[in-house]
Amino acid sequence: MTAVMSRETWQKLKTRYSIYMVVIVMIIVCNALNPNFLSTRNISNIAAQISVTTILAFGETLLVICGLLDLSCGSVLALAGVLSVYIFKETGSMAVAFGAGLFFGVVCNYVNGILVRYFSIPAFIATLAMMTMARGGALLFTRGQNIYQIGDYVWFGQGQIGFIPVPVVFMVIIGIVTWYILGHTRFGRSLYAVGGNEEAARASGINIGRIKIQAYLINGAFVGLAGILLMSRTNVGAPNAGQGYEFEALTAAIIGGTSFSGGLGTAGGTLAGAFIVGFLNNIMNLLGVDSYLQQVIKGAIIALAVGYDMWAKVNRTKKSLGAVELSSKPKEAKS
Amino acid sequence: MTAVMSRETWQKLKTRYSIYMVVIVMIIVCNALNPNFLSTRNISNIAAQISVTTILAFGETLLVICGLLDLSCGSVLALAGVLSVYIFKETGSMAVAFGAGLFFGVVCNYVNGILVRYFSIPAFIATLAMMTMARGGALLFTRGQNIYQIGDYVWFGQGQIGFIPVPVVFMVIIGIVTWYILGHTRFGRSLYAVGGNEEAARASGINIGRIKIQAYLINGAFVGLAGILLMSRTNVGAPNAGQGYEFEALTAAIIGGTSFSGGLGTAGGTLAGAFIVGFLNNIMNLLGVDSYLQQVIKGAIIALAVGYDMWAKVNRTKKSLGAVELSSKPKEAKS
Amino acid sequence: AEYKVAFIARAQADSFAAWLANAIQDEAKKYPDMKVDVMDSQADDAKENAFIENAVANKYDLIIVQPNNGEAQRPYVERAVKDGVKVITTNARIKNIPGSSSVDADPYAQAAVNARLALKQVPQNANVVVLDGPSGNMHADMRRDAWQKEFFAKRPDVKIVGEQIAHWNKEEAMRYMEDWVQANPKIDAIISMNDNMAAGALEAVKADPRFTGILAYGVDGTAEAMLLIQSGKMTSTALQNAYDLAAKNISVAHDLVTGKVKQIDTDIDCPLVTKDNVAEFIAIHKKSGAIK
Amino acid sequence: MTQDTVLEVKHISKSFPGVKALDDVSFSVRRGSVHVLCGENGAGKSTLMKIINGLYQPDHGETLIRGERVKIDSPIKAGELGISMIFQELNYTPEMSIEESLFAGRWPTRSLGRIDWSAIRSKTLQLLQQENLPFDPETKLKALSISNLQMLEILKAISRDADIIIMDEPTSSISNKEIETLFHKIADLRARGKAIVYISHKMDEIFRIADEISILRDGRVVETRARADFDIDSVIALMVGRALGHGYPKEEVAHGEPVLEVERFSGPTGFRDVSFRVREGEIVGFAGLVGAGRTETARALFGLDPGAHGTIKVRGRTSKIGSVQDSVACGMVMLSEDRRRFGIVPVRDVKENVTLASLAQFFRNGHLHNAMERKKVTDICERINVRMPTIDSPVGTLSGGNQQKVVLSKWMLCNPDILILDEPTRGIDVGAKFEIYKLMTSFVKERKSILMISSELPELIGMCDRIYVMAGGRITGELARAEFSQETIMRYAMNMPKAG
Ligand SMILES: Nc1ncnc2c1ncn2[C@@H]1O[C@H](COP(=O)(O)OP(=O)(O)OP(=O)(O)O)[C@@H](O)[C@H]1O
Ligand SMILES: Nc1ncnc2c1ncn2[C@@H]1O[C@H](COP(=O)(O)OP(=O)(O)OP(=O)(O)O)[C@@H](O)[C@H]1O
Ligand SMILES: [Mg+2]
Ligand SMILES: [Mg+2]
Repeated sequence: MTAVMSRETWQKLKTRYSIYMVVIVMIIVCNALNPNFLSTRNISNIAAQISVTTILAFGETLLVICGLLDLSCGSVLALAGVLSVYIFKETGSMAVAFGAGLFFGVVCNYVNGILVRYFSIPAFIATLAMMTMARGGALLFTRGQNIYQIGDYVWFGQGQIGFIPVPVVFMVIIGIVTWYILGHTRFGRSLYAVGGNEEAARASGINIGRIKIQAYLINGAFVGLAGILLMSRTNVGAPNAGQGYEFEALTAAIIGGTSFSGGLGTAGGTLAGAFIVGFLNNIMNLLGVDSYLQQVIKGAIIALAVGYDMWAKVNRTKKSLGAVELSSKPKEAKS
Repeated sequence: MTAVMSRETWQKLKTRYSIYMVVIVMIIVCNALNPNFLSTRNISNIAAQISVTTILAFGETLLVICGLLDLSCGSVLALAGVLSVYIFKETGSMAVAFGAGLFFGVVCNYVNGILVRYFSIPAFIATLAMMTMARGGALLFTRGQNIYQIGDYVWFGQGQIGFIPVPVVFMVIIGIVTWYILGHTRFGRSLYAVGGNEEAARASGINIGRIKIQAYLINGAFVGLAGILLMSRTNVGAPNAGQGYEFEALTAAIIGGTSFSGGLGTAGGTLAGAFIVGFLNNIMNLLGVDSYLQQVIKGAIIALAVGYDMWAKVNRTKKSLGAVELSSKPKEAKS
Repeated sequence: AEYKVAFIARAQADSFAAWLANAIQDEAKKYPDMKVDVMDSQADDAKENAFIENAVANKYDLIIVQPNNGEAQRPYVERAVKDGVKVITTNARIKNIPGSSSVDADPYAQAAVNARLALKQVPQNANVVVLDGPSGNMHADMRRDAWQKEFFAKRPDVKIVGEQIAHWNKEEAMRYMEDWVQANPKIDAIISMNDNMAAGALEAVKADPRFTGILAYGVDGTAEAMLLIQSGKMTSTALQNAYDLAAKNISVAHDLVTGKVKQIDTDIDCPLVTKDNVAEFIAIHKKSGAIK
Repeated sequence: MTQDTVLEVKHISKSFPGVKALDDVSFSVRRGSVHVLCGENGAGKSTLMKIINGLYQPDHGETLIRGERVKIDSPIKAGELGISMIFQELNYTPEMSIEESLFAGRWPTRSLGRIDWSAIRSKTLQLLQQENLPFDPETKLKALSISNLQMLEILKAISRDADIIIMDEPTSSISNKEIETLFHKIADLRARGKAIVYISHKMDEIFRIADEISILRDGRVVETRARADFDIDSVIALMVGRALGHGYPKEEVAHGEPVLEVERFSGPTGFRDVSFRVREGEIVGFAGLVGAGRTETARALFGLDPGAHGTIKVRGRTSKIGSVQDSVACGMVMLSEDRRRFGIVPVRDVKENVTLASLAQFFRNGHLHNAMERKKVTDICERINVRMPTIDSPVGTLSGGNQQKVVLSKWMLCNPDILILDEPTRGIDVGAKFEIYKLMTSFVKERKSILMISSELPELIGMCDRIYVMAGGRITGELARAEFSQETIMRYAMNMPKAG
C-alpha cells in the first residue's frame, strides 16, 4: 500500500510540478552548452530582462484565471510609462512619478473593467479597444517623440539593491503578491471560481462583476509598474514601447499552465513560463544562433516544453480521463 | 396576437441582426460626413483592402467556433506567400503557384492540428509556436530579402473581374464557403457542437480530434490564399508581411459575434465585423483625422459598436424568457 | 486651403518617422494655401497601399509617400500618377516612376560616412556586434550593405561576434547586448543601423568598466544620440535631418501643386556627427524642444 | 452465459489517481431484460457504463458483444455496435436547438454533404409528438429546465434504436408522471428484445422494473441475482455493508415567527401569483410535476432570474428582489437542481467548492485560515459520507452523487437562516440520504428554515411540515402534515383537487 502511495505521490509531483522539471532540464542543457550560462551575472541579466513581461504576465494570470484577458497591457504600459516619466521631469519627485505610473495603469484598467462589466463587452474586444486608445494617447501626448534625459528615474530599472537589480526585486514582490492573492485571499478564491464556472460562482453569492473589476484594477497597478520599469530600464520615455508585450505576457502565463478555459493557473507556473522563454532567448544569443533560425528553434522548443507538460498531466489524467471530464462544464455563452 | 407576434419578430430581428444595424448606421454616418465615401471606387477600395484579413477572419471564425484559434496565420501567410511567389518565378505558372500557396498553408496548419490533437497543446501555444516557426522559415528561405518583379502574379491581388477587384471576388467566395460550411454541413454543425461543449459532443459520437484537424486544414487553405493575395496585392514576396494580421482577423470575427467561449459565430457576422473596421479606417482617413487621434477614436468606436451589439442581445434574452416558456409549456397547463 | 496634400508616413511609432511627420506639419503651416493630412501606415505594406488608394479616391492634389517598402508601393504610386495625382516619394525614394518626384537622404551614404570613420578607428582583430533593422526594410538593407562594402569587406581581421535584428528598438537591442557581453569578454565596437539601437546597446554596458571605451556607430541623429556623442559615450552618427527633409518636401510639394515645377528629384545631405561638431546639431534639437 | 447474452464484460479493472474505481468486475445482460445496477455513490457504476460506451478505456479486462470480443475505443464505436447511453451527468450544448441536439453527430444529409434540415424538422416533430413533449424544435437547450433536458436525453437514446440501452439514473430529476411514461417505454423496449442496463438509487423503481440486480461495492460486484431473490433490505445491506436506519429522522420542532413571506409573486419564467410563507424551524415542501414552475419560483426568489415582481418579506421586513447578493445578505441561499451548471466548479478541488459560499468564515482580514478550512471541510464531508481520494481532488472527477454531496456540503456549511433546496438528494445513495435528512433536522432545530423542492414524494412526505403543490406555474394547494398522502398531492399536482 505504501508502495502504491509513494508511486501515487510521485505521479502527483510529476504532474503538478512538470513545468518546473522543464525549467530544470533547460538549466542543465543550457549550462552544458555554455558555461557562462549559470554565472550570477548572466542569471541576474536574464531575470532583469524578463522582469517587465513577467510582471505583466502575473497580471494576465489573474485575469485569465477568472476568464478574462488584457490585450492592452503593452499600450497602457507605454502610456503610464511616458506620463510617469513626464511627471518625473516636471516634479523631480520619484515618489510622485511612481505613484502616477501606477495611477494611470489603474485608470486605464478601470475602464477595461467597466467595459467588461457594465457593457458586457467581451474582454478581448474591450481591451483591444483600450490597446488602440492607450497607444494613441501615448503618441498624442508625446507627439510621437521620445522623452530623453530622465535622470535619477533610471534607478527603477537599472539600480541594484545589494547585488540584485531593482526590477528583479519588483518582479519578485509582484510574484509574491500574486501568489498570495491566488492562494490565500478570498478574492483569489473567487477568481478561480468565476473562471471555473461563472454561473456556479454567481449562484454561490459571489459578486462576479466586482471580482472582474477588481482583477482589472490589480492588473492595472502591475501594468503601471511595468511601464515605469521599462522606461527607466531603457532610459527613455518611449511612447512606442511595449508593442507585442501582451503576447509575451500571455505566452508566459499559458506556458506556465494557466488555461484560457479559466479556473486554472498559478503564480509559480507563470514565473516558470517566463523563465523558459527567457532562458531560450538568452542561450541562443550566447551561442550566436542565426536570428532567423532562432525563431524556428524557439517555436519548436516552446511546443516541445508545453507538449511535455501536457503529456505529464494528461498521462495522469488519461488514466482518469479527467481532463476531458473536467472541461465539460456547459459553457454559457459569454454574450 | 399578431401584434405580439410582430413585436416578437422585430425583437428577434433586432437581436439577430444587430451587428448589421451597426454597419448600416456606419454607412449612413460616413456618407453624411464625406460624400466620396459611397463612391464605387471608394467602396471597392475598402473591399479590396479588407479582403486579406477578412479571408483570415473566416478561418478564425471556423476555429474559434470550435474552441480553437490560430495565431500563426499572419506568419504562415508570409511563408506560403513567399514560397508561392518563388515557385511562380521558377515555373512561370500561375496555377502551380496558386496550388503551392494553398498547399503550404495547409501543411503548416496540419502541424497546428496535430500539435493540438495528438499532443494536447493548447491552441494558443501550438499556433504561437507555429507563428514563430513559420516567420523564421519565411525569413530563412528568403534570407530576409524581398522577392521583386513578380510579373503576372500581381493579377491575383490587383486584377479585376468586370469592375470587381479579384481579391474581393476571392473574399466573397470564401465567405460563401464559410457560410455554407457552418450552416449546411455536418462538419459545420460539429464545429458548433465541439465548441459549445466538447464532452457532450464526444458523447454524441462526434470525432472531436478529426473535427479539429479538419478545421485547421480548411483554415490552412484560407491562409494560403490570403498569402497569395497579399503578396500579389503588394507586388512583392515579402517574408515579413502580415505581422499582426492574426489580431485583425480575430478582431473582425469577435466584433462579428463569434465568441471565445465557443459554439457561437457566423460568416455574415465576421464579414460585418471586417467592414466595420474597414469603414472606420477609411472614413477617418477621408476626413483627415490626425493619425494618433485616429487610434483613440477607433478604439472608442469599436467598443461602442460591440457594446451596442451586446446590449441588443442581452436585452432580448431578458425579455424573451417568457416567450420561450410559452412555447414550451406543458399542454395540460394550457387547456 | 486650396490644395490638399496627404503625407503617408511609414510608421509613426518609429521615432524618426514621427519626427518627420511633426516637422512636415510644422513646415506646412508656412503655406496657408496648403493643408497637409498625415496618415500612419504602421509599418505595413498593405496599409500603406490602402492609404495611397484612399488618397486618390479622396481627390488629394498631392501625395507624399514615405514608403515602407518601395517595391510594394510602386504599382500604387504608378496608378496614382496615372490618375493625375502628383506624388513625391521621400525617405527612400522609389526610383524610375515617370511623373513622380522625390526628396531623399541616401541611406547608403548615411551608413557609409560612419563606416569610413570606423575603418580608421576600429582596432586590429576587433570583436564587433551588429544591430540590424527589420529585414526587408529598404533603409535597413541599404545601411547594412554600406557597412558591408565600406567596412567589413576592407577589414577581414574584424570578427562579428553577434548580429541580430532588433527592429530599430532600444529595448530589444539592450537585451541582445546584455546577452552578448556574457559570452564575449571583449567587444570593441557596436555597429548599429540606427541610433535607437546603438543607445540601447550602450545602455547595457554603461556601468561595465570592461566596456568604457567601446565604439558605437549609429544613423539618424536623434536627440539622444547627440547627447551620447557629446558625453563621449557614442562615437558617431549621420544626421538625417527631418527638418531639412520636411522643409524640402513641403516646398517641393508647393511648387508642384502650384505648377511652378513639373517634376524634381532632390537630396538633402547627411553630415557625419562626431564629438567635434556635435554642438551645432544639438542646437537643432534644442530648437524643437527635444533637448532642453 | 446463455445464448441470449448480448453484452458481457469480464474481469474489468480501472484505476483513477487515488482510487481503484473498478476491480475485476464481470457483468452481463440478456436480450429482452432489464439489468439493474445498484451501489453507493462512487461504487463505480457510471465508470463501468462509460467503459462499455467507449468513453473510458479499462486497465484490464474484455468486452463481448453478442459473443464477440470487441474493443470499444470511442462512443462512435459503441454506437456502431448498437449501444446507446443516457448519461448521469446531463452534458449539453447550451446554444444548440432541440432538433439539432436530438440528431447531434448523425445529422441526415443530402447531396453535397448538405444537412437535410427539413428531414430533421419533421422527424423531430414526430418524435416530440409521439412522446407528448410540447417543445418548439427551435428552442435552445439553455432555455430548458434540467428535467426537460433529461426527457430529451431519454428521447435521444431511445430514438437511436439501439440494441443495448444504458440508463444511468434517468429518473433522478423527473417526477412520477414522467417516470411512469419512461417505465412504459422500458417495458415496450424489453418486449422488443432490447437489453437494458438501468442504474438508480430509488429502491421502489428498482424492484418494479428489474429482471436481474447486480450490486457493486467499492468497485467490485458483490452479488448478482434475479429480482425475486432480493428484497429491499438485503439490497441495502449488500450495498452499504451494514444495516441502516429506516424511515425519516423527522423530529418535532416548535415553529416560530414567519421568516419568509412571499405575496403574489409572478415572473417572466412562467409562475403567477405565487404566495406562501415559511416559519422558523419549519421545513416547507414544494411538490409538483415537471414544469410546474417550482424551480423557476425559487430561482427568481433567490435573485438568479431577473424580472419577477411581487412582495417578499424576510423576518417581516420587505426586501427587494434583486441579486443573489441581496438574498445572501438576507440569510437566504439556494441549492440548484442543475449541479453541473450552477453547483460545482469542476476544475477546482473539493475544499474550494465546499467553502465557496462561506468564504467569510475562513478569511480573517482577507487572509486564509488553512487548517480551520481543512478541518471543517473534512468534518462535513465525513458526516455526509462524500467519497473522494482527498479533499484536494478536483470536483469534476468525483462520481455524480458525490458531486451532489459536495454542493450540499457547501450550502450546509454556510449556515444560512433560510435554505432553499431544489432536488437536494438527486443521485444520492440511500445511506447518505439518511444522513442528509438528519442534517436537515438538526438545521431546523437551530430555529432555521428550509424550503425544499423535490420530485420524490416520499421524501417530501417524510420530512416536511407543510407542502405547497404547484401546477402550471400556480400554487394549487397547501397541505398540512396531517393531510399528506401521495394521492392528495398528485391530485393537486394535476390540478384536479377533487377526487375522480
Ligand atoms: N474522470 C475521473 N477521474 C478521476 N476519478 C474518477 C473519474 N471518474 C470517476 N472517478 C472515481 O471513480 C469512482 C467511481 O465513480 P463512478 O462515477 O463510477 O461512481 P458511481 O457508482 O456512478 O456513483 P454515483 O452513484 O455517485 O453516480 C469514484 O471514486 C470517482 O471519484
Ligand atoms: N431559462 C428558461 N427560459 C425559459 N423557460 C424556462 C427556463 N427554465 C425553465 N423554463 C420553463 O419553465 C417551465 C418550468 O420548468 P421546470 O420543469 O424546471 O419546473 P419545475 O416545477 O421546477 O419542475 P421540476 O422541478 O420537476 O423540474 C418549463 O416549461 C420550462 O421549459
Ligand atoms: Mg454515477
Ligand atoms: Mg425543477
